[in-house]
Amino acid sequence: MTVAFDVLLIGTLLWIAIGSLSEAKLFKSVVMFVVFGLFLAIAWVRLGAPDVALAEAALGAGVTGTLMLDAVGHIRSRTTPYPLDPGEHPAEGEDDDV
Amino acid sequence: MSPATLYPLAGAALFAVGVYGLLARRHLLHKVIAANFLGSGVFLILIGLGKRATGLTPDPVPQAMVLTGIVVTVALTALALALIKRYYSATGLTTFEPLDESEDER
Amino acid sequence: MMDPVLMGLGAVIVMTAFLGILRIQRGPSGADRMLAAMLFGTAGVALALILAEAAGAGGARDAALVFALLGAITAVAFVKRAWGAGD
Amino acid sequence: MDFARIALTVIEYALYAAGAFFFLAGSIGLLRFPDVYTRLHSLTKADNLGLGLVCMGLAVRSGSAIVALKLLFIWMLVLAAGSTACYLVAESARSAGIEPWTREARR
Repeated sequence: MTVAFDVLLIGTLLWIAIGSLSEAKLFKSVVMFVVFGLFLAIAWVRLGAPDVALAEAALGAGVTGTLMLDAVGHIRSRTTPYPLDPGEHPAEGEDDDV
Repeated sequence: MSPATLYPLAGAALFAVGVYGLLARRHLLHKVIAANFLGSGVFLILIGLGKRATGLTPDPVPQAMVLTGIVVTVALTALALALIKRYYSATGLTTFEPLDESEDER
Repeated sequence: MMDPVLMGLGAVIVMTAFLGILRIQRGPSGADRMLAAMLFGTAGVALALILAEAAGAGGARDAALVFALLGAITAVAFVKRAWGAGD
Repeated sequence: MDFARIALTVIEYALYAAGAFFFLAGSIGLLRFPDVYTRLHSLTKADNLGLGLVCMGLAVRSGSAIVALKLLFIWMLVLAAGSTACYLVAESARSAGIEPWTREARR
Protein backbone atom coordinates (compact mmCIF):
# COMPACT_ATOMS: atom_id res chain seq x y z
CA MET A 1 0.00 0.00 0.00
CA THR A 2 2.83 2.38 0.78
CA VAL A 3 4.45 1.72 -2.59
CA ALA A 4 1.08 2.22 -4.30
CA PHE A 5 0.73 5.56 -2.54
CA ASP A 6 4.27 6.59 -3.57
CA VAL A 7 3.74 5.61 -7.20
CA LEU A 8 0.39 7.43 -7.36
CA LEU A 9 1.87 10.55 -5.77
CA ILE A 10 4.88 10.63 -8.10
CA GLY A 11 2.78 9.85 -11.17
CA THR A 12 0.38 12.69 -10.32
CA LEU A 13 3.31 15.04 -9.69
CA LEU A 14 4.91 14.33 -13.06
CA TRP A 15 1.59 14.43 -14.89
CA ILE A 16 0.77 17.84 -13.44
CA ALA A 17 4.23 19.15 -14.40
CA ILE A 18 3.96 17.91 -17.99
CA GLY A 19 0.35 19.10 -18.26
CA SER A 20 1.25 22.53 -16.95
CA LEU A 21 4.01 22.98 -19.54
CA SER A 22 2.13 21.54 -22.51
CA GLU A 23 -0.78 23.92 -21.95
CA ALA A 24 -1.24 26.86 -24.31
CA LYS A 25 -3.52 28.83 -21.99
CA LEU A 26 -1.61 30.75 -19.34
CA PHE A 27 -4.24 30.56 -16.65
CA LYS A 28 -4.43 26.77 -16.83
CA SER A 29 -0.66 26.56 -16.51
CA VAL A 30 -0.66 28.76 -13.43
CA VAL A 31 -3.45 26.86 -11.68
CA MET A 32 -1.65 23.62 -12.41
CA PHE A 33 1.51 25.14 -10.97
CA VAL A 34 -0.30 25.93 -7.71
CA VAL A 35 -1.64 22.36 -7.61
CA PHE A 36 1.88 21.09 -8.25
CA GLY A 37 3.15 23.03 -5.23
CA LEU A 38 0.47 21.41 -3.04
CA PHE A 39 1.42 17.93 -4.20
CA LEU A 40 5.11 18.63 -3.73
CA ALA A 41 4.35 19.66 -0.14
CA ILE A 42 2.59 16.31 0.34
CA ALA A 43 5.72 14.61 -1.00
CA TRP A 44 7.84 16.48 1.57
CA VAL A 45 5.56 15.28 4.38
CA ARG A 46 5.89 11.75 3.00
CA LEU A 47 9.70 12.05 3.01
CA GLY A 48 9.73 13.06 6.67
CA ALA A 49 10.40 16.78 6.21
CA PRO A 50 7.36 18.62 7.62
CA ASP A 51 9.20 21.93 7.99
CA VAL A 52 10.10 21.90 4.30
CA ALA A 53 6.46 21.08 3.56
CA LEU A 54 5.39 24.12 5.59
CA ALA A 55 7.72 26.40 3.62
CA GLU A 56 6.73 24.84 0.30
CA ALA A 57 2.99 25.21 0.94
CA ALA A 58 3.29 28.80 2.15
CA LEU A 59 5.96 30.08 -0.23
CA GLY A 60 6.20 27.67 -3.16
CA ALA A 61 2.47 27.29 -3.75
CA GLY A 62 0.92 30.26 -1.95
CA VAL A 63 3.15 33.27 -2.57
CA THR A 64 4.46 32.17 -5.97
CA GLY A 65 0.99 31.19 -7.16
CA THR A 66 -0.44 34.53 -6.03
CA LEU A 67 2.34 36.44 -7.80
CA MET A 68 1.77 34.44 -10.98
CA LEU A 69 -1.99 35.02 -10.89
CA ASP A 70 -1.23 38.71 -10.52
CA ALA A 71 1.12 38.60 -13.54
CA VAL A 72 -1.50 36.77 -15.61
CA GLY A 73 -4.07 39.39 -14.66
CA HIS A 74 -1.64 42.14 -15.65
CA ILE A 75 -0.92 40.58 -19.04
CA ARG A 76 -4.59 39.78 -19.69
CA SER A 77 -5.87 43.20 -18.62
CA ARG A 78 -4.69 44.72 -21.92
CA THR A 79 -6.62 43.02 -24.67
CA THR A 80 -4.77 44.99 -27.34
CA PRO A 81 -1.06 45.23 -26.63
CA TYR A 82 0.91 48.32 -27.42
CA PRO A 83 2.06 48.66 -31.02
CA LEU A 84 5.12 46.63 -31.87
CA ASP A 85 6.82 49.60 -33.50
CA PRO A 86 9.99 50.13 -31.43
CA GLY A 87 9.63 53.89 -31.75
CA GLU A 88 6.34 53.96 -29.87
CA HIS A 89 6.76 53.37 -26.19
CA PRO A 90 3.99 54.13 -23.71
CA ALA A 91 4.39 57.16 -21.48
CA GLU A 92 6.54 56.61 -18.44
CA GLY A 93 4.70 55.48 -15.31
CA GLU A 94 1.41 55.15 -17.11
CA ASP A 95 0.83 51.50 -16.29
CA ASP A 96 2.38 51.01 -12.88
CA ASP A 97 -0.09 48.89 -11.00
CA VAL A 98 2.71 46.68 -9.68
CA MET B 1 11.29 0.16 -4.48
CA SER B 2 12.08 2.14 -1.39
CA PRO B 3 11.32 5.86 -1.29
CA ALA B 4 15.07 6.54 -1.17
CA THR B 5 15.34 5.39 -4.80
CA LEU B 6 11.85 6.29 -6.08
CA TYR B 7 11.82 9.97 -5.17
CA PRO B 8 15.30 10.88 -6.53
CA LEU B 9 14.32 9.22 -9.83
CA ALA B 10 11.14 11.30 -9.89
CA GLY B 11 13.28 14.36 -9.18
CA ALA B 12 15.48 13.57 -12.17
CA ALA B 13 12.41 13.21 -14.39
CA LEU B 14 11.07 16.51 -13.07
CA PHE B 15 14.40 18.17 -13.85
CA ALA B 16 14.15 16.87 -17.41
CA VAL B 17 10.60 18.23 -17.72
CA GLY B 18 11.83 21.60 -16.47
CA VAL B 19 14.71 21.73 -18.96
CA TYR B 20 12.31 20.84 -21.77
CA GLY B 21 9.91 23.59 -20.79
CA LEU B 22 12.67 26.15 -20.37
CA LEU B 23 13.98 25.46 -23.86
CA ALA B 24 10.85 24.62 -25.84
CA ARG B 25 8.21 27.04 -24.56
CA ARG B 26 8.37 30.57 -25.87
CA HIS B 27 6.10 32.42 -23.48
CA LEU B 28 8.15 34.00 -20.67
CA LEU B 29 5.68 33.01 -17.94
CA HIS B 30 5.93 29.40 -19.11
CA LYS B 31 9.69 29.68 -18.88
CA VAL B 32 9.42 30.88 -15.28
CA ILE B 33 7.11 27.99 -14.40
CA ALA B 34 9.55 25.56 -16.05
CA ALA B 35 12.46 27.01 -14.05
CA ASN B 36 10.43 26.41 -10.88
CA PHE B 37 9.85 22.77 -11.89
CA LEU B 38 13.57 22.38 -12.55
CA GLY B 39 14.42 23.65 -9.09
CA SER B 40 11.79 21.40 -7.50
CA GLY B 41 13.38 18.41 -9.23
CA VAL B 42 16.72 19.23 -7.62
CA PHE B 43 15.05 19.60 -4.22
CA LEU B 44 13.33 16.24 -4.66
CA ILE B 45 16.68 14.57 -5.42
CA LEU B 46 18.31 16.17 -2.36
CA ILE B 47 15.57 15.30 0.14
CA GLY B 48 15.00 11.85 -1.38
CA LEU B 49 18.67 10.99 -0.95
CA GLY B 50 18.59 12.39 2.58
CA LYS B 51 15.75 10.00 3.48
CA ARG B 52 17.51 6.93 4.84
CA ALA B 53 16.09 3.50 5.57
CA THR B 54 12.76 3.37 7.40
CA GLY B 55 13.04 3.93 11.09
CA LEU B 56 16.01 6.26 10.94
CA THR B 57 15.47 10.00 11.18
CA PRO B 58 16.11 11.74 7.84
CA ASP B 59 19.35 13.64 7.29
CA PRO B 60 18.69 17.25 8.39
CA VAL B 61 21.43 18.95 6.30
CA PRO B 62 19.73 18.59 2.87
CA GLN B 63 16.46 19.68 4.48
CA ALA B 64 18.06 22.92 5.66
CA MET B 65 19.55 23.47 2.20
CA VAL B 66 16.21 22.87 0.51
CA LEU B 67 14.49 25.23 2.94
CA THR B 68 16.94 27.95 1.93
CA GLY B 69 16.54 27.02 -1.72
CA ILE B 70 12.74 27.40 -1.62
CA VAL B 71 13.06 30.93 -0.26
CA VAL B 72 15.67 31.81 -2.92
CA THR B 73 13.39 30.38 -5.63
CA VAL B 74 10.49 32.52 -4.48
CA ALA B 75 12.65 35.67 -4.54
CA LEU B 76 13.92 34.76 -8.01
CA THR B 77 10.42 34.11 -9.30
CA ALA B 78 9.15 37.40 -7.91
CA LEU B 79 11.97 39.31 -9.63
CA ALA B 80 11.39 37.48 -12.91
CA LEU B 81 7.65 38.20 -12.80
CA ALA B 82 8.24 41.89 -12.09
CA LEU B 83 10.63 42.04 -15.05
CA ILE B 84 8.08 40.27 -17.29
CA LYS B 85 5.35 42.71 -16.29
CA ARG B 86 7.61 45.67 -16.99
CA TYR B 87 8.75 44.18 -20.30
CA TYR B 88 5.16 43.61 -21.33
CA SER B 89 4.19 47.16 -20.42
CA ALA B 90 7.09 48.58 -22.38
CA THR B 91 6.91 46.47 -25.53
CA GLY B 92 3.60 44.60 -25.54
CA LEU B 93 5.47 41.33 -26.00
CA THR B 94 5.33 38.23 -23.84
CA THR B 95 8.13 36.41 -25.65
CA PHE B 96 11.59 37.43 -26.67
CA GLU B 97 10.53 37.74 -30.32
CA PRO B 98 7.17 38.73 -31.83
CA LEU B 99 4.72 35.86 -32.13
CA ASP B 100 3.18 34.85 -35.43
CA GLU B 101 -0.50 35.63 -35.78
CA SER B 102 -1.35 31.94 -35.96
CA GLU B 103 0.15 30.93 -32.62
CA ASP B 104 -0.86 33.80 -30.40
CA GLU B 105 -0.53 32.31 -26.94
CA ARG B 106 -1.74 35.15 -24.85
CA MET C 1 6.37 0.92 9.26
CA MET C 2 3.50 2.80 7.71
CA ASP C 3 0.02 1.52 8.43
CA PRO C 4 -1.34 0.02 5.17
CA VAL C 5 -4.90 1.12 5.93
CA LEU C 6 -3.86 4.75 6.29
CA MET C 7 -1.74 4.60 3.16
CA GLY C 8 -4.63 3.03 1.24
CA LEU C 9 -6.90 5.87 2.38
CA GLY C 10 -4.20 8.31 1.25
CA ALA C 11 -4.02 6.61 -2.15
CA VAL C 12 -7.81 6.95 -2.54
CA ILE C 13 -7.63 10.66 -1.75
CA VAL C 14 -4.76 11.17 -4.23
CA MET C 15 -6.96 9.46 -6.80
CA THR C 16 -9.89 11.81 -6.13
CA ALA C 17 -7.53 14.73 -6.50
CA PHE C 18 -6.42 13.20 -9.80
CA LEU C 19 -10.02 13.55 -11.01
CA GLY C 20 -9.86 17.25 -10.22
CA ILE C 21 -7.06 17.73 -12.76
CA LEU C 22 -9.51 16.75 -15.49
CA ARG C 23 -11.72 19.64 -14.41
CA ILE C 24 -8.74 22.02 -14.70
CA GLN C 25 -8.14 20.86 -18.25
CA ARG C 26 -11.81 20.95 -19.24
CA GLY C 27 -13.40 23.70 -17.17
CA PRO C 28 -14.92 26.36 -19.41
CA SER C 29 -14.33 29.38 -17.17
CA GLY C 30 -11.47 30.42 -14.93
CA ALA C 31 -13.70 29.96 -11.88
CA ASP C 32 -14.01 26.24 -12.64
CA ARG C 33 -10.24 25.91 -12.64
CA MET C 34 -10.00 27.76 -9.34
CA LEU C 35 -12.54 25.30 -7.92
CA ALA C 36 -10.23 22.42 -8.78
CA ALA C 37 -7.39 24.20 -6.98
CA MET C 38 -9.64 24.54 -3.92
CA LEU C 39 -10.39 20.81 -4.11
CA PHE C 40 -6.66 20.20 -3.87
CA GLY C 41 -6.53 22.41 -0.80
CA THR C 42 -9.05 20.18 1.02
CA ALA C 43 -7.45 16.96 -0.21
CA GLY C 44 -4.03 18.30 0.79
CA VAL C 45 -5.21 18.91 4.36
CA ALA C 46 -6.56 15.36 4.57
CA LEU C 47 -3.35 13.87 3.13
CA ALA C 48 -1.10 15.87 5.46
CA LEU C 49 -3.12 14.74 8.50
CA ILE C 50 -3.08 11.11 7.35
CA LEU C 51 0.67 11.14 6.74
CA ALA C 52 1.24 12.88 10.07
CA GLU C 53 -0.57 10.00 11.78
CA ALA C 54 1.09 7.27 9.69
CA ALA C 55 4.64 8.54 10.08
CA GLY C 56 4.21 9.68 13.66
CA ALA C 57 5.34 13.19 12.73
CA GLY C 58 3.14 15.62 14.62
CA GLY C 59 4.76 18.60 12.89
CA ALA C 60 2.95 17.75 9.68
CA ARG C 61 -0.32 18.88 11.29
CA ASP C 62 1.03 22.43 11.21
CA ALA C 63 1.60 22.01 7.48
CA ALA C 64 -2.08 21.04 7.21
CA LEU C 65 -3.03 24.40 8.76
CA VAL C 66 -1.07 26.21 6.03
CA PHE C 67 -2.83 24.12 3.35
CA ALA C 68 -6.16 25.21 4.79
CA LEU C 69 -5.23 28.88 4.43
CA LEU C 70 -3.79 28.43 0.96
CA GLY C 71 -7.10 27.74 -0.80
CA ALA C 72 -8.62 30.95 0.55
CA ILE C 73 -5.56 33.04 -0.33
CA THR C 74 -5.35 31.81 -3.93
CA ALA C 75 -9.10 32.34 -4.31
CA VAL C 76 -8.75 35.95 -3.13
CA ALA C 77 -5.80 36.54 -5.47
CA PHE C 78 -7.80 35.02 -8.33
CA VAL C 79 -10.88 37.13 -7.69
CA LYS C 80 -8.96 40.37 -7.17
CA ARG C 81 -6.28 40.17 -9.85
CA ALA C 82 -6.87 37.53 -12.51
CA TRP C 83 -10.64 37.41 -12.96
CA GLY C 84 -12.64 39.00 -15.78
CA ALA C 85 -10.17 38.41 -18.59
CA GLY C 86 -12.09 35.80 -20.54
CA ASP C 87 -11.77 32.10 -20.02
CA MET D 1 -7.13 -7.79 22.10
CA ASP D 2 -10.03 -6.69 24.22
CA PHE D 3 -13.49 -5.82 23.02
CA ALA D 4 -13.27 -2.03 23.41
CA ARG D 5 -10.19 -1.82 21.23
CA ILE D 6 -11.79 -3.88 18.47
CA ALA D 7 -14.91 -1.72 18.61
CA LEU D 8 -12.82 1.46 18.37
CA THR D 9 -10.91 0.07 15.38
CA VAL D 10 -14.18 -0.79 13.64
CA ILE D 11 -15.51 2.73 14.27
CA GLU D 12 -12.25 4.22 13.01
CA TYR D 13 -12.27 2.24 9.77
CA ALA D 14 -15.96 2.99 9.19
CA LEU D 15 -15.19 6.71 9.54
CA TYR D 16 -12.33 6.38 7.05
CA ALA D 17 -14.57 4.58 4.56
CA ALA D 18 -17.29 7.24 4.90
CA GLY D 19 -14.70 10.00 4.50
CA ALA D 20 -13.21 8.41 1.38
CA PHE D 21 -16.75 8.01 -0.02
CA PHE D 22 -17.56 11.70 0.46
CA PHE D 23 -14.23 12.76 -1.05
CA LEU D 24 -14.96 10.60 -4.07
CA ALA D 25 -18.51 11.96 -4.29
CA GLY D 26 -17.21 15.55 -4.17
CA SER D 27 -14.72 14.92 -6.96
CA ILE D 28 -17.26 13.20 -9.17
CA GLY D 29 -19.66 16.08 -8.54
CA LEU D 30 -16.93 18.53 -9.56
CA LEU D 31 -16.54 16.59 -12.79
CA ARG D 32 -20.17 15.91 -13.63
CA PHE D 33 -22.20 18.93 -12.49
CA PRO D 34 -23.25 21.39 -15.21
CA ASP D 35 -22.16 24.85 -13.98
CA VAL D 36 -19.94 26.75 -11.56
CA TYR D 37 -22.52 27.11 -8.79
CA THR D 38 -23.45 23.44 -8.58
CA ARG D 39 -19.76 22.51 -8.70
CA LEU D 40 -19.08 24.90 -5.82
CA HIS D 41 -21.88 23.19 -3.94
CA SER D 42 -20.39 19.71 -4.42
CA LEU D 43 -16.91 20.93 -3.55
CA THR D 44 -17.59 22.86 -0.36
CA LYS D 45 -20.18 20.51 1.09
CA ALA D 46 -19.17 16.99 0.19
CA ASP D 47 -15.41 17.44 0.39
CA ASN D 48 -15.44 19.29 3.70
CA LEU D 49 -17.74 16.64 5.17
CA GLY D 50 -15.32 13.97 3.97
CA LEU D 51 -12.45 15.83 5.60
CA GLY D 52 -14.43 16.04 8.84
CA LEU D 53 -15.06 12.29 8.82
CA VAL D 54 -11.38 11.54 8.16
CA CYS D 55 -10.45 13.93 10.98
CA MET D 56 -12.83 12.13 13.33
CA GLY D 57 -11.34 8.78 12.39
CA LEU D 58 -7.83 10.07 13.01
CA ALA D 59 -8.95 11.52 16.36
CA VAL D 60 -10.31 8.12 17.38
CA ARG D 61 -7.04 6.53 16.32
CA SER D 62 -4.77 8.97 18.17
CA GLY D 63 -6.66 8.57 21.43
CA SER D 64 -5.26 11.82 22.77
CA ALA D 65 -7.48 14.76 23.69
CA ILE D 66 -4.94 17.39 22.58
CA VAL D 67 -4.52 15.87 19.13
CA ALA D 68 -8.29 15.48 18.76
CA LEU D 69 -8.78 19.15 19.67
CA LYS D 70 -6.15 20.20 17.14
CA LEU D 71 -7.81 18.10 14.43
CA LEU D 72 -11.14 19.74 15.28
CA PHE D 73 -9.61 23.20 14.99
CA ILE D 74 -7.99 22.33 11.66
CA TRP D 75 -11.35 21.16 10.36
CA MET D 76 -13.06 24.35 11.55
CA LEU D 77 -10.36 26.47 9.86
CA VAL D 78 -10.91 24.55 6.63
CA LEU D 79 -14.65 25.15 6.90
CA ALA D 80 -14.19 28.88 7.47
CA ALA D 81 -11.63 29.28 4.68
CA GLY D 82 -13.63 27.11 2.30
CA SER D 83 -16.91 28.96 2.78
CA THR D 84 -15.18 32.33 2.40
CA ALA D 85 -13.48 31.26 -0.82
CA CYS D 86 -16.77 29.74 -2.04
CA TYR D 87 -18.61 33.01 -1.45
CA LEU D 88 -15.91 35.02 -3.24
CA VAL D 89 -15.83 32.78 -6.30
CA ALA D 90 -19.63 32.59 -6.56
CA GLU D 91 -19.96 36.36 -6.15
CA SER D 92 -17.40 37.12 -8.84
CA ALA D 93 -18.87 34.49 -11.18
CA ARG D 94 -22.29 36.10 -10.69
CA SER D 95 -20.99 39.62 -11.38
CA ALA D 96 -19.08 38.33 -14.42
CA GLY D 97 -22.42 37.34 -15.89
CA ILE D 98 -22.34 33.55 -15.63
CA GLU D 99 -25.97 32.48 -15.44
CA PRO D 100 -26.96 29.62 -13.13
CA TRP D 101 -27.90 26.43 -14.92
CA THR D 102 -31.62 25.70 -15.09
CA ARG D 103 -33.58 22.83 -16.51
CA GLU D 104 -35.48 25.17 -18.83
CA ALA D 105 -32.34 26.69 -20.32
CA ARG D 106 -31.12 23.27 -21.22
CA ARG D 107 -34.11 22.42 -23.41
